[in-house]
Amino acid sequence: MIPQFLWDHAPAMAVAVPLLAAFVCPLVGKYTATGRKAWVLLAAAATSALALFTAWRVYTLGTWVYVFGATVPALSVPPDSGGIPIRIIFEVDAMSALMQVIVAIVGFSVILYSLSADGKRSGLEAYYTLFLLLIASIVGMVSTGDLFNFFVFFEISGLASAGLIAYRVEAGRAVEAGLKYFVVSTLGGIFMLFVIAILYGQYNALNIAMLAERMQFTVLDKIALVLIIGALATKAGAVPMHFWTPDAYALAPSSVTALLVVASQASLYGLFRFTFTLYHLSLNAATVGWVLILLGVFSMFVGVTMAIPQKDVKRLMAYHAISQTGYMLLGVGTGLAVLGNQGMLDAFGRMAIAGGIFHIINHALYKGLLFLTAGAIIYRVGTRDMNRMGGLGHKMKWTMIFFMIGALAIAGIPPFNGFASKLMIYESVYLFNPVLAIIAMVVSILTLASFVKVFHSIFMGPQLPEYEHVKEVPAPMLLGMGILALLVILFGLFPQQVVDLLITPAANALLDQSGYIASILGGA
Amino acid sequence: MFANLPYLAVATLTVIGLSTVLLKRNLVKVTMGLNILTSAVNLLIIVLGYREGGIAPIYTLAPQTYMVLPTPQALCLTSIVIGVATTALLLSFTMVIYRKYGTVNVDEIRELRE
Amino acid sequence: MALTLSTGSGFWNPVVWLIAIAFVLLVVYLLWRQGEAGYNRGSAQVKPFISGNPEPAKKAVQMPASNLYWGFTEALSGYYARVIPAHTGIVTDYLLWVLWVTAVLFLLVVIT
Amino acid sequence: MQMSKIVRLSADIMYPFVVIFGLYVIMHGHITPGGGFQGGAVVATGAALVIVAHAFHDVKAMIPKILLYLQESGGLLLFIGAGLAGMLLGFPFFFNWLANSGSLFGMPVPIGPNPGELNTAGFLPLMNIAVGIEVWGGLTLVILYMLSGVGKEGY
Repeated sequence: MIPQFLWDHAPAMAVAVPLLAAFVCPLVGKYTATGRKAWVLLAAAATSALALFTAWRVYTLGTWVYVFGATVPALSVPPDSGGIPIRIIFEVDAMSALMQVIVAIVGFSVILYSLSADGKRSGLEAYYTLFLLLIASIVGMVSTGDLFNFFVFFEISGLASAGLIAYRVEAGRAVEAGLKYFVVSTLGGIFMLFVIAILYGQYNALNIAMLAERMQFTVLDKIALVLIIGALATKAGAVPMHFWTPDAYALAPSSVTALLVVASQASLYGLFRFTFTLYHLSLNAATVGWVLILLGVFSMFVGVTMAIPQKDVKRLMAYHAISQTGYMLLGVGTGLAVLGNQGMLDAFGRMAIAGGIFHIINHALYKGLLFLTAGAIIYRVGTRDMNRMGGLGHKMKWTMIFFMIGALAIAGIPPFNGFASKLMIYESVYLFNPVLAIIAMVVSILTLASFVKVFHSIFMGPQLPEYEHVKEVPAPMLLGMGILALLVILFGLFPQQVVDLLITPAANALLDQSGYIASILGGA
Repeated sequence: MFANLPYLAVATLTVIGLSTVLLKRNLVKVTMGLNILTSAVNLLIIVLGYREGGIAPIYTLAPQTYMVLPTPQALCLTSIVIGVATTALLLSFTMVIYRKYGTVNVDEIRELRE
Repeated sequence: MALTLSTGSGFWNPVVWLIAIAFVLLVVYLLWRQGEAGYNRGSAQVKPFISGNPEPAKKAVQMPASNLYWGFTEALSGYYARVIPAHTGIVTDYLLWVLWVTAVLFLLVVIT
Repeated sequence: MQMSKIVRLSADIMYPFVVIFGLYVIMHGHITPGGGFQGGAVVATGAALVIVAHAFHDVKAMIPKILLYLQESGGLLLFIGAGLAGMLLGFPFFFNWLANSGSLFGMPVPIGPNPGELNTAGFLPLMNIAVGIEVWGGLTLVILYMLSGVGKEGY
């Protein structure tokens, strides 16, 4: 009975389970702290299992449509509705499935890490509620096929992230970071609502597939596109709308930061989903593609150059997160710029998109790993200031190894996973425009340089007297980092398998607008 | 002329909201500006679903079937609920910041920069 | 070959690369073994030798993070003098930037 | 500092009416304008009214915080649970499994002009009640938390 049940309802369960667990969490936590830990871990494991199951089924059997509140889950267009899809519809295609894999992996390891790292602090009832709410909203954002539903999950993720960022008040600074994040995020939400109003007013539909089929690309649609790019690129942290990123990433608890990276990438997913699926050929592909490329180049360059003079370890890493987001925008933007030109698309466009998407999953893995190692260091040392650190490699050997893996991966050093995806981006973008590829390579070198600085100032040097009694972090934290580190290495060693298994279907799903529409509306 | 009046109201509210957000230096007023912006969008959504001469979309005791669209109203309700949560969170942040920093002036809330 | 990542115009095989690295390391090890074993743990050889001067305190040897890449930031000081002050930390400036970018996109996408 | 006696007394008298009106809005959410959120907000306004009329420190002890927590979690659990129950019966998430079943809220909607039948609409009233309970607890807690840091000086 249970397998059949899962077989029918996994996409909805992947959102419902963390929601249910989140609301039970305060009740459980009121009575036993151990019970709460077990409950949260169970919920995270169940969510990850459901998301992975959904992704597996989507990769083997194709796009999965799930209709809420209908008599049959697959009934997207009821016979009495006149050919219009009604109700909230989840549409999980290969691209969404890839994002679900990311959420499943990072969410589980981050929860594992957080239970140990934050376990002894006060006020944890609402903390894990928000944590699970954030996971639920990310899963919802990546699997929904409905514009308004996307907006609702977008706002839930904003609320939950802001609450989590500000959770440790830290003399008001964390609250300041949360406030800045949330004001910007609210403006993004208002933009999204404007978009919904514009599109609903014109096409009488909220379903993405329905809108895509009816899309005319009038002036109003162009305004909607601009607002979508503005809102979602802001949430993804593209320069010059990135200012909230270093504040929020630096002041949030480290486990939260690792999840915030995934939340930003869910916004990036939304950006790609709307440009490719909602607008597709109807938009002026070259212009919008170049807009994404320019945002990407600015993000890469400003992100990495701002990272170099930073003194706060997490702020530095946050700037690198901006810089890496630039690679994804560059790769996918190149693919978008040649959309409609079949020859160029086949020559390098598909590869650029695949590289950009591959970079999303790689980035989630190694950036999550890096933020977790930074959290481990802060957990033992008690400061984020790199000027006051030094010689920690003597005592924290495992953390140092994990940090090295993450740092080499982000700098694109073989044989780690960052190299594989960056190579795909370099080679395909070089065919499009050599200057862009050269900028990308220079940024990669600067990334390596700044991580050498971090590595040297934290781990190298003589053992400092004040850190005489520093110990290695507890085992669950190491396990959480270990899962991510293992995947970083595996993805680096077997890139072609990963690309064949996960990335190419996702890139094809992104390009295949008619397939997306057909799976909702039936027929082509 | 009168048919376009609601859209003019939306535009006016948007401009008022944006200028409040950008020009006022008080955090509470910035929050209010964001609220005005949300109201502008809500009004836009409601206006889009309005049909002249239509009645409330409740079939009970309905004298006619020419009704305004119910979907925009449902969207608007959801967005109002989200707006309430947003405002509550922003105001709580403002309170904590005032307690820690002793100011609600956005120009002085800049411990985090560079 | 299954382990080769084909990137359209090139390819990349991490396993072959690792084997090559392992081979180089093996050569290095063989060369290293040719040397003389003159190192004694626990003797005065372990102590730092600074031309006979006394060893400074550990804190004095540690190079703090902000001193690294001083030359780089100094060389690009013209760039940094513009970019760093742009990160004002004022929340309305953040919103203003978002609106600026939206306005520029509006010009690019809608008008043209 | 205290409000005048008139304000305090009229707030006390108004309170039950505000609560009853809120509960009415919650209960009739599926046939009249309004619903769980609106009704819950109205009820929470009642609590705010009493707190504003009396000094916060005087009423603080009378507010059952545990109950509000339970309401907050319980309401959401009821909401999700109602959605999940449809799933256990073999339908998709949020399927309206109570509609036209003949049991609680399960009467078919009468056709033609009628004064509005309360016992209809399947699990939509359940959803409204769940949201109402949750918003009642949640918004009251929000008010309490915002006031909890208020010092004697009044800011």
